[in-house]
Amino acid sequence: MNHLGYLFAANLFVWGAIFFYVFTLIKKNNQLKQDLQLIKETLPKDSES
Amino acid sequence: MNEDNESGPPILIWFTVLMFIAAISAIFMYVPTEKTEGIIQRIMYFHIPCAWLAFFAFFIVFVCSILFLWKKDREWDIYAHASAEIGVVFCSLVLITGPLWAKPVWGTWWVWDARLTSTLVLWLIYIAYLMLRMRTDAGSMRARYAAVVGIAGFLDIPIIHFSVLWWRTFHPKPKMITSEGIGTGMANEMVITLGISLFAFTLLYFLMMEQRIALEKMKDEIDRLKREKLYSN
Amino acid sequence: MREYFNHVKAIVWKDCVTELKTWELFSTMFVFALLVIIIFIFSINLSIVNSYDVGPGILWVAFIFAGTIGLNRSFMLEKENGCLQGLMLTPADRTALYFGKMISNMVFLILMEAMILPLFMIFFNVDLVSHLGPLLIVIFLGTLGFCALGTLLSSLSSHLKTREIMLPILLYPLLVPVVIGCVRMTGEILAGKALATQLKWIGSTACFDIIYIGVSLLTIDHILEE
Amino acid sequence: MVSNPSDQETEIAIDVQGIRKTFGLLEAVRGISFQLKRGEFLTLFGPNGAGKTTLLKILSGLTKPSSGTAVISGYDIVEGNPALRSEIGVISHSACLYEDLTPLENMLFYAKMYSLESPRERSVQVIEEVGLKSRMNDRVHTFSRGMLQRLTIARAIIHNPSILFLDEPYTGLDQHAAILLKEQLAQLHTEGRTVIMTTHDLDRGLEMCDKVAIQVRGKFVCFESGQDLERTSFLQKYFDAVESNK
Repeated sequence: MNHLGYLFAANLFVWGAIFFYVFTLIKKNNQLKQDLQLIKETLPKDSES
Repeated sequence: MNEDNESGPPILIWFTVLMFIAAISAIFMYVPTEKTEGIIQRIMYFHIPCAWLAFFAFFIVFVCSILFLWKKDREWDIYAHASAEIGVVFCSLVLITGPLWAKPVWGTWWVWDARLTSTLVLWLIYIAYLMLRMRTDAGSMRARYAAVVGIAGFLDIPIIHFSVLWWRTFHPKPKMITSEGIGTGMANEMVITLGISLFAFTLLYFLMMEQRIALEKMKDEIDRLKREKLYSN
Repeated sequence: MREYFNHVKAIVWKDCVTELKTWELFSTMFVFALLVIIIFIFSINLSIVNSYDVGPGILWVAFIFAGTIGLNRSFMLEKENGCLQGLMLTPADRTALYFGKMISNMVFLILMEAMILPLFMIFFNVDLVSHLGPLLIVIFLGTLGFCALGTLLSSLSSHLKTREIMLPILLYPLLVPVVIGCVRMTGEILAGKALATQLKWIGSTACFDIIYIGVSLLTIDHILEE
Repeated sequence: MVSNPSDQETEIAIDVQGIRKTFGLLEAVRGISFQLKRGEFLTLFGPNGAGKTTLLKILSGLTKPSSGTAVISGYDIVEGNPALRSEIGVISHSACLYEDLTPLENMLFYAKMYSLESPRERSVQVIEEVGLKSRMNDRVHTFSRGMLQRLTIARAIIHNPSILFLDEPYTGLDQHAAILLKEQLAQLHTEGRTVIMTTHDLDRGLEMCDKVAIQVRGKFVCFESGQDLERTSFLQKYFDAVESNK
């Protein structure tokens, strides 16, 4: 029974997809954090001027 | 600079990691190889949890959609969106691991068997759901439309299931071991391993939900701040 | 209640008067359905394939494709000049608007189907006349399901910029049970079996019809509100 | 349905409390409160994008407000009672008419939708009122902008509403049609209807109002009586408001 290749491929896909999804989440998260920081920095300045 | 104040990953992450280590070691070291199908049968421990999660996630979409239309609270819309996205990820995994399991065992990538067909249709429904969300501008309209599709989609599942089941009965069944077949003849070790795996994947679902919801809320917060900036007079 | 029926009647009357003047919806649907059938005839070899096997499928594909065009067009008419807004301003119940649109969609679709059937009989050389009664019941059940869900989704997609694309993407996956059921029933009827042997398919299609009329009645309010 | 203004002078027709409406990033209406007595004519000025149309949509029940309440003729708009909708007539940017039908058929359809007693008589009457009797059986898509607008008025008043909302009714009309519209509006107002009209045309707006308001970026910056209005100081206010918008 040498179906190791299939088992390997299935594992690859499962973990690949999960990590890819988590990775996109992290990326989006970081981007949003940067945005948030930027806005928070500019907000007080606006109200002063 | 932001990483410091996160105070390390919370318990849920550690617990999920731990469960996955347990699940993987069980799958590759503890559980005995199935006699007729051989080593390939170990795919089952990924395949079934993914299918369970996809279905569970879509059920959550259904519940949250109803709650949204009822309460009109943005919170439920966020949950439905997050759950649909995660559901589609796992549903795709089912559709990928399925053929990879089928090829060596049945000798063909795809059979139009009831279970496969209904999973495919399910996947298409929720892809349409996500596309609808992508193509509608943010706001209450998007949430309401998505909720209607979320409800209509889930109610269709039983009818789809029965119709594809009857659809194939006139044709010879492919020579295979249905998952009921495996289920009945499963050894104790297999049941335990499947249980661990199911548990680990369910934890993963909640972990992903948590992250996805936090993400969406942060987006809302940014929108709120931007709005404040726009209307600061 | 009387008022409710009058509202539904008014919408159907309005759609029919428009249609009688322009013949736009009907002619578009009819020609499109005819083209679908002809394209299928070219893509299969009728001398090899049994037309009783492939016929029902092709017939329903033609109905559904043409029906989608009809649905898109029918809601476009309401969106033009903001007529939908005018309807929303009237005291008519939102479900009455849904029923009105659904019934008029169904009237046009059934009319188109009635015109396609004889052509189908000629092109595929199948005998429809002897099974006409059960066939009409099947077509009615399928068209009802298509219009129940289709009217809901087209009222939803009519607010989107990409309405022509989104309607089929949303509609077709949900429509799978109706397609399977109707194609199977049509096939069995053409093969000479009685409709009574197809009870489970009738049941599942009727179930679909009822569920989606119910869903539409409960949710149409949320869709039509701007 | 239109009540005699003399015996209900003090009755409040429209009572708006803290209406807000948010579309994603955009906050179109940001907390508006005002009251109008029965029979009053409010002109609502404001630059483009001030949220005037959104406010009218909320008041006419097409959109639900994100927060706040409004009571119109005793009905709460958030509840969305169908009876409220037969009290209100709306003229908006869109004609809400079916181009392939004739004016008579259009009016008949709306008369049926408003469940009027004798739809045909009322339809003919209302078409006569706006002076389109000679074109009653032509298709609407052959009509000029001015005729279309008159038919739109007919559609809006077919059910004899006590409250009228007009959203930029003068846009796109030629001089002649504008004068006709003005006469029509004056007629509707003297019959005792409560009217809210939005416009950014100062002259037209000040012609017949009882109350004026300026809406900028979703808020009222001014709400005063129209009779004792100092024209130059009001103009100053308006231009200040438009300037602050930039």
